[in-house]
Amino acid sequence: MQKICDSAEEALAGKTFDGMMVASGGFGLCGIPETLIEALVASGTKNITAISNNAGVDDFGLGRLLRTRQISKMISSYVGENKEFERQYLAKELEIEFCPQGTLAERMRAGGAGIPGFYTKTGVGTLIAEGKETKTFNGEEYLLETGLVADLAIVKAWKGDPYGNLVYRKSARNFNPMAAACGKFTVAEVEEIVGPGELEPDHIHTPGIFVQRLVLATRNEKRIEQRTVRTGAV
Amino acid sequence: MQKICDSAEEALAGKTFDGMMVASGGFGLCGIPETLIEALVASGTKNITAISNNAGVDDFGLGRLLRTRQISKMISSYVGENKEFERQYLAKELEIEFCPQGTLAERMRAGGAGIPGFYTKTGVGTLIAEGKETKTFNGEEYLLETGLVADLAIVKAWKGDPYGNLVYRKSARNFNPMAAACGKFTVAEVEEIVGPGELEPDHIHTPGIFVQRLVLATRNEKRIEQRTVRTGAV
Amino acid sequence: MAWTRDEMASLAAQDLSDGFYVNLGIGIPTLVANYIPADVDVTLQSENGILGLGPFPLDNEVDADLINAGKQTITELDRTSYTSSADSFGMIRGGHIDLSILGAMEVSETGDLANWMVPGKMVKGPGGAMDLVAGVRRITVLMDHVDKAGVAKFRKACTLPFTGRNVVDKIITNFAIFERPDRESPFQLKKIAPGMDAEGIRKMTEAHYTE
Amino acid sequence: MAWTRDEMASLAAQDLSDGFYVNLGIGIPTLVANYIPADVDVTLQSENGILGLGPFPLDNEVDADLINAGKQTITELDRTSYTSSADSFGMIRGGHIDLSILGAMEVSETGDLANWMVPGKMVKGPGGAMDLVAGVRRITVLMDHVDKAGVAKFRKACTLPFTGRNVVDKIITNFAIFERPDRESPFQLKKIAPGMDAEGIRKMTEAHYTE
Repeated sequence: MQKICDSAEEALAGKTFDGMMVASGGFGLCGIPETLIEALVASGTKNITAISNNAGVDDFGLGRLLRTRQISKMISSYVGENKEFERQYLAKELEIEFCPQGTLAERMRAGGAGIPGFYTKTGVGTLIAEGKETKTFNGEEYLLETGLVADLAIVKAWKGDPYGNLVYRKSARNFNPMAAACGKFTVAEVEEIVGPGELEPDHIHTPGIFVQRLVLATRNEKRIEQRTVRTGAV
Repeated sequence: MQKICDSAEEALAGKTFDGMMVASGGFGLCGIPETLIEALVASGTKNITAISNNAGVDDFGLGRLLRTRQISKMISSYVGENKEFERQYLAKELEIEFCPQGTLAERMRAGGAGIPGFYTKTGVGTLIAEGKETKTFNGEEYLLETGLVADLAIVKAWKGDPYGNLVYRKSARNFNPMAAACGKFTVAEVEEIVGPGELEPDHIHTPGIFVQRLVLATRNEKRIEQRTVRTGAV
Repeated sequence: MAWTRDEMASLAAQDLSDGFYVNLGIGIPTLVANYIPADVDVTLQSENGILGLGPFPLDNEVDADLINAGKQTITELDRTSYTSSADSFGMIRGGHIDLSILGAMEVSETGDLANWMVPGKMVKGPGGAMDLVAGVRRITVLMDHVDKAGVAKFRKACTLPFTGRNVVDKIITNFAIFERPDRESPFQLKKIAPGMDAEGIRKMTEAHYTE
Repeated sequence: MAWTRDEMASLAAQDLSDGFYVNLGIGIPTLVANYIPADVDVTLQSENGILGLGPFPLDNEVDADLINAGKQTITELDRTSYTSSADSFGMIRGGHIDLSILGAMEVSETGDLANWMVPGKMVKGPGGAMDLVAGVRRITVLMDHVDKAGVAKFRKACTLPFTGRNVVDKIITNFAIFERPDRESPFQLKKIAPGMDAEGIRKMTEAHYTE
């Protein structure tokens, strides 16, 4: 069992195909698998359905794959920061399935946990409910939402060990644990590879069973969308 | 906001009533809220429906509440280690709702996460499916299981801080995070109370929002059911 | 004289009780954090997985791994914990958050909220707003009383697609405050901005409410 | 001569592939851990929240906070991680575990499994068995070929309440091994214990199988 790969290209080798569904971790540009996105660009894989909370910006994050027209559909909660996305969407070159953020997180978790459907109050009586089954529990109406399983999941973690155990840092955790779990095949890029036993077993966020391949991240730009500071006087 | 109580009695004060539903963390006798169970015995609360994976043993764990006949119904996956349980059950003094272990864990998680129902393959075609709705996803049949919300949850953690943030230790985690989340009111007993900021934010298992009161555990017997050792020669 | 954005935020902050867990939406609601009374302990949640939001960082504290749901850099506190997005929305959907304060395009007299899309314009998506209004125990809306064309935003019915139905408990506009005791009751006019009067408010409001 | 419990465990261990994640049931299946080939890296899971089970502890290593699903004290390894029970069963239900090896009271010729209750006797509950058979990719059963009364346990149909329907892929008894390539196919007799023959196996087996 050897999970660590020498490069992102090697980590994706044999695991990409046209028309595939790819789940990606990250919220905005925080905790996104920058290195693996670039490798996916290089792979030339086409017609991707991407499950990701956001769509990156024009030249960064999933925006990189939109620019190359490798994505044909997004399942996302919010895509506001990307002009190229807007252009393709308005030109009907790109399909979008909007999903409320909590519903998206839960659909990914459900897919990873073998739950094909669950009920939620989120979106009842809105456009999101169109075409979806509803059911009443205790006099209240709920929507049926389905679990999501991706052909490939790409995630970014802070530290990883040779068994694929992952630890995330602060709010860069976000969608990464669910992405890792909902992939039929999951590749993680990490800022640091540590030795066996170096991660405290009680602190591991994603157990190695969810990670098939691991690679040291070579891109850790971590671009900030809204740099907001206070003055020292406070 | 003051969550830390001086005693387990104080921690449960005003939060118990006859006929209530109580969720308890623990697997077997591991990670059970020993101190709070004793306080619940002392409270004299009757007709409790207890959500707990197991029923303790005759003189320990939830067995203490069975002995005093304070529990009228259990929702559990396995109750094999308790003779008094067996006697009451065969005499029809006690009701039991058997729930597969993974379904029980998920029902508690769902209750805590506002999900009133979810589908699972577990139990399809068995006695567990009796009276439950089924639904087909991708040609396979699944059972509808419901979320569980308890009036009170009692949990055991290793460390807790004044904000109610909890950290569990090794396999004593088990059902405790879900119990904490599924309680309308949750009381945690901890082996150690630490100061604000002493728990690393990335390591907290149960965020303080799920814990309304916290007490230093005075009972940490941690009885072992199957002490199994190997010889040093290995 | 209409209330300023800061005054609206300050008015919203008066509803914060000790021990509350609160989610503040993007925009004016973010300002509420500046007006939390000193004697009230409030924990702010951000749906991207942070319980216990700290203030914006000093210039040398900026950390790209630490942003709020508005993608702004923030800091942590001694109470902070991080979770996955699934667990974060578990808090929201499960009714563990006491109050959310959100912006709105329109609110109907029955508490319907519209704040996520305008037909014909580029749709950016609901983000976490639908989850918040469906799950959080109490919803306060902060919005201008009328839009740029002078049209009332507190209406008989929403003209824009819903974020949620019958989910709003309190509305604070730059002109007035409306509130209702429960979701079966009509809204009541509770407070009027200085220099405005009840009659003026009524003229600028399409919704039915009590006084 | 029938296989011993250890020989059955050893035979089951031959199916372990490098990199497998495996859940071992209580009883004979636990013995499989002793026969994992040295060149095969296997990670054992215990459904109470442990991925990466270590051996039983030395006397001075016993830790009450560290038990397996059989409530036995165990140890951790350099790969170990702990999770909640919900996340642990997420691994199981989600199909992330490659193989589970379980005991059984009865198996039917269509792969139905009964191993959790006997009507009229005190019912202890299904524990995690129903979750395991529903979620794990491949299920191997270890059981005696006949019960104490000499009645075949590999049967046309189960007489006891099901743990799962059409869930068993391989059966290792003390007399023989049966296996099927997929869950639409019948079981095939693959191996016979030394000193037994195919005719003898057929006489002691109620189930239909191919040879």
